[in-house]
Amino acid sequence: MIYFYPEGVNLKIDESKQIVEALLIASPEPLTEARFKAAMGEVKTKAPLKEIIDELQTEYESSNRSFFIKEVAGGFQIVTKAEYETYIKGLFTKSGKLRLSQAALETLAIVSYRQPVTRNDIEAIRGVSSDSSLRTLLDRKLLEIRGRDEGPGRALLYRTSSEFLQYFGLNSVKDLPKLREVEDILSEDQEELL
Amino acid sequence: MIYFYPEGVNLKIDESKQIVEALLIASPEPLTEARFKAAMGEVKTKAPLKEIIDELQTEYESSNRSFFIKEVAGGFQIVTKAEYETYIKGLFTKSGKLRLSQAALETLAIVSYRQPVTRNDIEAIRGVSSDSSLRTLLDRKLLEIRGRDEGPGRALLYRTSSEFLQYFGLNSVKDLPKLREVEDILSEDQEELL
Amino acid sequence: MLSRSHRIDLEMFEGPLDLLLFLIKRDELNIYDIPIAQITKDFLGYVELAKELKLHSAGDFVLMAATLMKIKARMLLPVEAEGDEEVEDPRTELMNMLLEYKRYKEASSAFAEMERHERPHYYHIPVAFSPQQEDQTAILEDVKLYDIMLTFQYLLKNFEEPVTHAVAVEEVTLSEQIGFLQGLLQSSPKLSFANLLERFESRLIVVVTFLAILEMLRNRQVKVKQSKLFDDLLLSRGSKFEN
Repeated sequence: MIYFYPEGVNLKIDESKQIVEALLIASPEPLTEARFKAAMGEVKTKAPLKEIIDELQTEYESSNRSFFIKEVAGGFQIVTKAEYETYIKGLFTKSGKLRLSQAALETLAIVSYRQPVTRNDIEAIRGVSSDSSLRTLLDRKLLEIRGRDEGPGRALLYRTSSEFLQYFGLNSVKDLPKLREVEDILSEDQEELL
Repeated sequence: MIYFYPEGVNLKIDESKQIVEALLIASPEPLTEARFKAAMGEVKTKAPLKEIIDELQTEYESSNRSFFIKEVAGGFQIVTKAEYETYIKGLFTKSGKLRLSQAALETLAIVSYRQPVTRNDIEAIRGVSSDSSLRTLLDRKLLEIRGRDEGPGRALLYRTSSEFLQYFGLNSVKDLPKLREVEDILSEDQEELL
Repeated sequence: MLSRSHRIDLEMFEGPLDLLLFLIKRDELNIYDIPIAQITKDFLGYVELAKELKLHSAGDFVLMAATLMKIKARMLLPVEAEGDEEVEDPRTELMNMLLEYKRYKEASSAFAEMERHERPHYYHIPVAFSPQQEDQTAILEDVKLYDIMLTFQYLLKNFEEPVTHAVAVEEVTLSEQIGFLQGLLQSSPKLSFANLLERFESRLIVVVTFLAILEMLRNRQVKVKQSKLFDDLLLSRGSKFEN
């Protein structure tokens, strides 16, 4: 399809579209709108960023590219389509994409809904020492240390990182599945018993 | 343009082209022909790798993509076109994200935990000259010079800046994780209660 | 004693709460009205196993066993209804812990699902994303406080005298606690386990004491009696009791 724009405008959109694409290709992490703006400086985009991204997205689809633009961690990043996993896996050694253990997943769940939390908070809920899962999660940068508790022990506080959002394909912690209420769990349990 | 291939062949070329593209997008380093082959395993490409790459290249050019496939000593990689360099630079200098070399990180770690310190103190621990890392850290405003040592040389004293605290979400230097806490998280064989 | 299949189970549990949830589900128990005596008995078998298997979390299992014993003992005490005050069921706290843990355990399977969904996608990471690297060494992607800690620790290990590790102060040892129990049994022939636990503030001492009892049981230095349902454990001198 061909659209007819007044010439100047057309060029502008095209130029900013290419810049946006170049920034996406050059960035090692999701780019927020603010970072796009900061990098583009003088260049005024005639269309909102979201529209430009959509346009790129459509082009990738129609030309059968094996990647697309994903909205993640409050920004945009280029990711490969799922069907190429088998081949891509071959590029990485085993440690590339290790699945998280149940212990690590539980620890992450607690941190993500309760953050910021101390190690004690986590262990009180899990009922089991959580040192090694905390370590794994810090090593994988899914958690980060952020300041200290106000309380007497001044314990270190943990919270989820932007790598966490990326790992689970979330745009923000607000997109986490809702934690079930205790009452719901209880009433379900009671029903099962009957 | 439409080419007429015997159906099977056409499909094969198309499939391997997409796989090659996915591999290029996902790889954090240049890909040699050998690594392409290893990753693709069963998939037999009907055309030599170089031809597939050329085809991708042509597609990128004709659809005005802002990137291309570059052949470097070690293999192939996707890079942005030169004209977007100004914007990409802006991405890294104005991003507010911290990116340091190992040398700078080591220097920063020593100053954080041992402040105030002189350059000599730092070099005694690192065992190598630390001039350029100190300069980088001062440039990025992570460190600042505050006064002089009492000793005979009256050497400059380095400490972390308030930007440093802000970046890591700390109220004061006292809130840095203590070494003992680090050991707690890091100890592989945690003291068993048994 | 527990069968082989139990052994395999135990390593699958994430800890004592996970195990308790399993027992409750398996036996179709009501979480509002947990039969403490029954569940404690089952649980203790697993604690023995956890120790045998030298599970990392064995200490946490022992601690939970002690908690269960405490609840059990408290349920024996006559309820002193003071005025209109509602007396709290000793099991309430445990129930709340179980439910709270269950929420996050459920959430963790949602996380596993998201992980599974995202796994096949690979983020594009540019080969050389920094225009000019300041020196030849690798640029770290995104520095976290944790990196600073690790780096400093690494430097200390490599460039200084070996750091003397701050060993946590051992409050009490197993043999000390065995001696302590022996002393108590010398002076009084019967000891209530629940009363014993009330004496201790620290988690470590409770755990060690419990282990001491298990150890003494094995060496037949003590006998443990329990008159069935809702009963406290009563310790008395065993056949090999050393004076």
